[in-house]
Amino acid sequence: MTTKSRLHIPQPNARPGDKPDFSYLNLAPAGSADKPGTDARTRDIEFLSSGLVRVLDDDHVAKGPWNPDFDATQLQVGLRWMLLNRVFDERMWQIQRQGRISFYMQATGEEAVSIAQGMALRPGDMCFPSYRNQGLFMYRGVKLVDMMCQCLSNTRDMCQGRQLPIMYHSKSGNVFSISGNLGTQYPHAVGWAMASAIKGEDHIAATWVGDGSTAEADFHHALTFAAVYQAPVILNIVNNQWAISTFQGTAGGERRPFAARGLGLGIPGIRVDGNDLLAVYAVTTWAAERARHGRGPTLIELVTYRGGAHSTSDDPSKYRPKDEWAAFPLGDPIERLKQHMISQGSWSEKKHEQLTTELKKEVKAAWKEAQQYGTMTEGPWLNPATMFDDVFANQPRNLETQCHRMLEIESGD
Amino acid sequence: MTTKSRLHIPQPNARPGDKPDFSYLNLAPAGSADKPGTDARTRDIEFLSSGLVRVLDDDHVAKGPWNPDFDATQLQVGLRWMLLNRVFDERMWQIQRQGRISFYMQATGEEAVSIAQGMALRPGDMCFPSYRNQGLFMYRGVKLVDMMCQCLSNTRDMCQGRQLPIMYHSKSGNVFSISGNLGTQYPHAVGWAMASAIKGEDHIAATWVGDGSTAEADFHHALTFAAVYQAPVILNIVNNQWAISTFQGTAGGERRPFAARGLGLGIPGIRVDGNDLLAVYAVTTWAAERARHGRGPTLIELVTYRGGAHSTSDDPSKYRPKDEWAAFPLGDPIERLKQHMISQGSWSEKKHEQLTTELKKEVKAAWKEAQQYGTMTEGPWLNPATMFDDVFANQPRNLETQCHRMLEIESGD
Amino acid sequence: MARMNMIEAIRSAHEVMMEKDPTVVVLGQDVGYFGGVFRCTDGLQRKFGEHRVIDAPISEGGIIGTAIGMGVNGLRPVAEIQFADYIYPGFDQIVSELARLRYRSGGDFFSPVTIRTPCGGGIHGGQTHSQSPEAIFTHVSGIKTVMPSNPYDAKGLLISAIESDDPVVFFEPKRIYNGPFDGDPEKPAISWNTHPKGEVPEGYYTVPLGQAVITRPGNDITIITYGTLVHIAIAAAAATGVDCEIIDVRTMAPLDVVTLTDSVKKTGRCLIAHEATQFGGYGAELTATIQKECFYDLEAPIGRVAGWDTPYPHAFEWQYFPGLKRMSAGINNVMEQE
Amino acid sequence: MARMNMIEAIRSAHEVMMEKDPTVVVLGQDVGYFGGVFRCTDGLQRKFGEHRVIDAPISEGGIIGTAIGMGVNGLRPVAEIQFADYIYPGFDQIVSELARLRYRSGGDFFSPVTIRTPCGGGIHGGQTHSQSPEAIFTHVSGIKTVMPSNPYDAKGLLISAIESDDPVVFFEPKRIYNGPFDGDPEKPAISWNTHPKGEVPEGYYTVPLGQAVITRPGNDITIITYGTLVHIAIAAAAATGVDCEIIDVRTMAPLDVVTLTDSVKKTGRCLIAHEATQFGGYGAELTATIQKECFYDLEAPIGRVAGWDTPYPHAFEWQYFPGLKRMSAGINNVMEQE
Ligand SMILES: Cc1ncc(C[n+]2csc(CCOP(=O)(O)OP(=O)(O)O)c2C)c(N)n1
Ligand SMILES: Cc1ncc(C[n+]2csc(CCOP(=O)(O)OP(=O)(O)O)c2C)c(N)n1
Ligand SMILES: [Mg+2]
Ligand SMILES: [Mg+2]
Repeated sequence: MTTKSRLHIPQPNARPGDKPDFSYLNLAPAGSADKPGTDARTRDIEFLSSGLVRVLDDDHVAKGPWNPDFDATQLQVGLRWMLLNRVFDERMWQIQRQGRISFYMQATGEEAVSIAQGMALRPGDMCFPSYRNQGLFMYRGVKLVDMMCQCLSNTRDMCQGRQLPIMYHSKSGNVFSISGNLGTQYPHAVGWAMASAIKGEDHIAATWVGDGSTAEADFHHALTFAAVYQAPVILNIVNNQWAISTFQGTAGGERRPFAARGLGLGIPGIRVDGNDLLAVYAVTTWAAERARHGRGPTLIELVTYRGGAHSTSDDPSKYRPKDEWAAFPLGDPIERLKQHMISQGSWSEKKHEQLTTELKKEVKAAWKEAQQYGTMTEGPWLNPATMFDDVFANQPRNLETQCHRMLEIESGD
Repeated sequence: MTTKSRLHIPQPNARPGDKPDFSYLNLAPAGSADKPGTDARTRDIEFLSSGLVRVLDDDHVAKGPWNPDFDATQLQVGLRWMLLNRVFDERMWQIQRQGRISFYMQATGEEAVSIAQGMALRPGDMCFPSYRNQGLFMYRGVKLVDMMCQCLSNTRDMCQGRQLPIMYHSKSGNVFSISGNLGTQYPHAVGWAMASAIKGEDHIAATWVGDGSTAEADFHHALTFAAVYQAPVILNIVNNQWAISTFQGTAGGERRPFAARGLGLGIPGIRVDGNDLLAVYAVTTWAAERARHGRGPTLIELVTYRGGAHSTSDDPSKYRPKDEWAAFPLGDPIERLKQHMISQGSWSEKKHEQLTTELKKEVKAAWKEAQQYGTMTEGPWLNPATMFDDVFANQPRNLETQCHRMLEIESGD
Repeated sequence: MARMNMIEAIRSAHEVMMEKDPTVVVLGQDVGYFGGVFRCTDGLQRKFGEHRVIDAPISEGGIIGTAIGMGVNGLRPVAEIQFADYIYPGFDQIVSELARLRYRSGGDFFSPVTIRTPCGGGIHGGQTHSQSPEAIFTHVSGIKTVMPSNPYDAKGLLISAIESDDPVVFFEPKRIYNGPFDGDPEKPAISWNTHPKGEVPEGYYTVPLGQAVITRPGNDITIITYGTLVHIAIAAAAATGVDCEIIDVRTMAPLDVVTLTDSVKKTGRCLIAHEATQFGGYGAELTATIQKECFYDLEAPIGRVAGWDTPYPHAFEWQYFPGLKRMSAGINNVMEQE
Repeated sequence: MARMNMIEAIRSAHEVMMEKDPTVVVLGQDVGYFGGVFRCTDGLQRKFGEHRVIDAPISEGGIIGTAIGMGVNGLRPVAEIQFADYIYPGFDQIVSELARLRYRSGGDFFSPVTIRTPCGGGIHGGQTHSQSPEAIFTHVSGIKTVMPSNPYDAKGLLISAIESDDPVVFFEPKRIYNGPFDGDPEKPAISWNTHPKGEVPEGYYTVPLGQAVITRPGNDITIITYGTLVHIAIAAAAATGVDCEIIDVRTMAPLDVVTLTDSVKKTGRCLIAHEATQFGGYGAELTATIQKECFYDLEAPIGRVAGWDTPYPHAFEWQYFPGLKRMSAGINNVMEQE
């Protein structure tokens, strides 16, 4: 092998030490994207996949046809939950750093995704989340203490100690169980939506996957089935620019936006400013209406940035510039909404501070409560015998026997 | 479940008893498609995925910028191999019907695919075929007798009796081993092409898959890797309208042509009249040039029709109109090329008949020869001990032991 | 009572369940209009409509993945994988999702998917139409694994599988779809017509999951097997003249250990047989369990008769397939020792 | 000689082979610029360039599928699957293609892919970062399955795997990447620094595939195990005071039967241990083989110590993991009988 390789190797614009460079992002001014009717033909809405739907402009003014015209209450709801998500993540991160939970993942910088989409969907709609959708669980009524108990694998853990922290689910909140295997939830959402259609119900499904995970088979399976049966589903790609250490080009984002991935199957795509709560809300409402009226699936690419490390096991300074987030042209979703509200007159720095303090208290109180149900070092403890439950609906003989054996050994043979 | 289902169920235009209806095919007049340079930007050649490249028109005249201007010899080469493919298939089908081989699959009506693309590629290019590419093996120098011996699993079988009939391969002809598992060859081709690029060589890879098989995961994996690394590969989708009993809509072909499947990843697609040897040759040469010049993958959709049953195990009268092939607007590739040559003056009905007779003789002689290496009922036989070879490069102990045991039992314990 | 072959019995199980329970839906390649390449779903779409009997794209992963989602939304999907050899593209969804959902969600979510798939050899299908991959599913906690050996059991077990709230992988030994098979491919095909297990009630009944059955009582040796090989074992008992007790496992996981060990304790000898490759096959688990439970009763090592440790070869089908000769040799081998 | 932990030994194996053979290429998620989430490929891209150490999309099926194609075109790909729990999306390409290519093409084509993947528990990883799926690979004819238990073997076996013209699935027990582990998570971590097998040559050497090794000679009972549990077995031998002969299988398939059976014939007792779920696990095959070969030498039934037949639970890691207590109980159990 003396000749020069002709293989194309995707290259991020900036690595540690380089100046952040987001020139590859194809941005568009706020308010510039047309808003077609939800009954428009697929062909006529293809343009949405290459543009960028933005409502909040750089001066924090809401603009254009996609502006959902939120009233002050709606704005405050959005802000509150995003902030709660942020505050919760910060606290849990700390807690992991103190060795009091084994693992954690933040949604820092991506809070608008879960909150805006949570607001846009109806309670009867079913969500199939990825591991950065904790905001969705909160918004859909899962108590902070329950999320913390999951992370503690304690006696109140909804997963009964069976899963790594952050692998939440909520039956009553209609949020599916998070899987450690990337992308597997995508076809589940499509199947759920197909079932809804088969039953003649008007509930829809929504699901989320990262930019990197679009390379998995399940992404393709989900798009294919969604297109073939025109399933009432919203397929979200959260393009936060990174997949652990690889940038979005490694997942095939160099040539066309992820929003275009379904076009070849006739699935319309919308590219949206993922850090703009109003824009995300608007496109999601639009996609939901399409789905609910039997017009089939919509693919939404949410352009955002993974503000923090991939997880508590990761050190991003090894592979990307330290200050990259600060240079991200779509900013921070919380800061942007806050400034919008301030400029509108319905909010102030002081109110914001108060709210932050309040939420921190709430989180702190929840943590205190959660610990009463057990920590990693102190009881109460889950009964290890429960390890043998729920493998099947009813415990078969071999598990019963093994359970006895385990208890015997644990009690010293 | 009292309410009405809202699930969309794709429906073929015609089922048994109905009049064939190909109105869904978006045809274009021959010669009407522009031919961009192979250095055109991906964006500027997207139009090729929704049009239809045709050279031979309904009056058998070759037209337009894609016309490869074949001389009489090239035309005769094309015709000869397509006809050989047809004659071979007919004979082997018969042979299976007589119970002399266990299984067979024809390429009837799709011969232009293998032959035109075989002609367009260089011998050093590597082919990763599907089970309807027997023409490719013939064109690349695999002897008929060797193909027959494979179907007989006899002592001359290239697969040493290990595979179902038609699962050919050719190391020296650079045609990869056919797999019974649909679509698996697609990422192999991409990996092979990546290796070629890594080594700085200018060989390219080409691979084929059916319309139905595009729903498999490997299709997605192959497209993703091909796009990310700009692999020098031609990705062919042979859209013969059917996948056993399901029509191409069940694979997601209702809304956009299969040629558009790669657009979302930035892979240009071309839709071509798959029954027009000249058009197929032209687009393949074009795609090969793109690949060879480092411009990455091209997806080609070959619009054709599965003229026969899916395989010898299938009865298509159960699920599609009997006369559907006759109504297919793109006709029969052999008949069309023949008429073109006749109208050009380089061919005649008589010559055609002579050639047919000649090829039939050739096939007959090959069959006679093949049988000498063993048939299903008569020897010579492969040594069953060879069943234990090639599991690994060297036979491990357990296989040696099992081989002895097998021989012991076969010889009566 | 009607006479049914295995295909008809399986079709009947679908029909009975689809009539009884409107949430039962069927999906798979060619299962709808055409009725399945083996005809196991023939007529169902005409009867229950295209919204309950769904022709799916060629994507095993997609079929299983979407079936899981349907199950979560209250349907009871029966998914056909056209050949067991093609189940692997859906393997991740089975192992990482279907099998784990109830457990990982603390019992809050589950998806009652039944996956049906024809398996096994003896049909000149070559390596991609002949595999018996049951062992790898039995190793996955949270999945039930089933293989019937006759029409009566096929229908009863399939109804149990569809009704079960647990995921079931249901293997159908395609060699005996149309009739039992004694291992001699030269003999004319026999049909289920005169076989006692070809008598199948038209309506609803179940054969419980998790119960093995003694197909032939005997005293000298216990043969533990399932699927097609049950019939080869019967033929081998006759051929060898050994008084074999033949046990049809029926449900590979969870396993009915007691029926097996009771028999081996009685006979003192044991032969285990399956079509799949021997190394790491399901026979290994059976052997390990029995040697543990019956150690002091065993008069000879437990024997295994299985596919050789090679891929399934087309030309050497009858040297590969554990037919009458191999089964008989296996019996004699276990009988001769000590 | 240098001191290396398992991660460094694995990295060194890559480096040695990439220097020696220009056709060796590495691909996987995060393996390039970043050097792998476990650092096993750290520095390789800087040294050998981005065209030989390739960051791949998150697609295990695509990684294995394209690696096969590269192998067919004369490269020798080493593919990393980030966790063994994520190997299933690539399972079809491994079983149906990689394992079968040489066989089905009559020896004309092959692809010498090595698939490396960290496996096993004991790291608080929960069910999707702790699995030990080796058994299902050992059942697939045409694949070699390997798991080292220390840095010396890791490097030597990995070099053999890369050089092998056969496909190899190479499992790396991540719990012992940084040091041996005696099963007690409360004790401070030990490093490979003082362990004899932490001494590793800098350059090229091989440990042959297909050979088990006696890690601790003994007379009373044979413990057959591999990976992390080798170290638990050593601790349990000390804890119980039983004179255990401990065998590290190292290559699960093809299996070195003779080393195992020679030992059991000597000791007359046998315990088999692995982390994976017991039912249908690799221990079943070991048990089946040994009871057959050593039937008349066995003084007690062969015991198995393994993961319970449940998914890997996060909170009950130390009740699930076959640690010192379970191993010791297993030894005592086998010793007590008869
Ligand atoms: C099937 C599978 N393969 C690999 C992994 C390991 N892994 C966990 S997260 C991750 C990166 C995912 O990136 P992306 O999809 O962009 O999501 P993000 O983390 O950016 O939200 C990887 C490779 C996994 N969990 N599952
Ligand atoms: C993985 C896999 N799933 C299913 C099958 C069974 N099968 C064989 S051919 C076929 C139809 C393929 O249709 P298409 O891809 O359109 O190719 P065509 O036969 O039309 O050339 C099916 C479902 C298979 N061989 N492999
Ligand atoms: Mg990402
Ligand atoms: Mg087709």
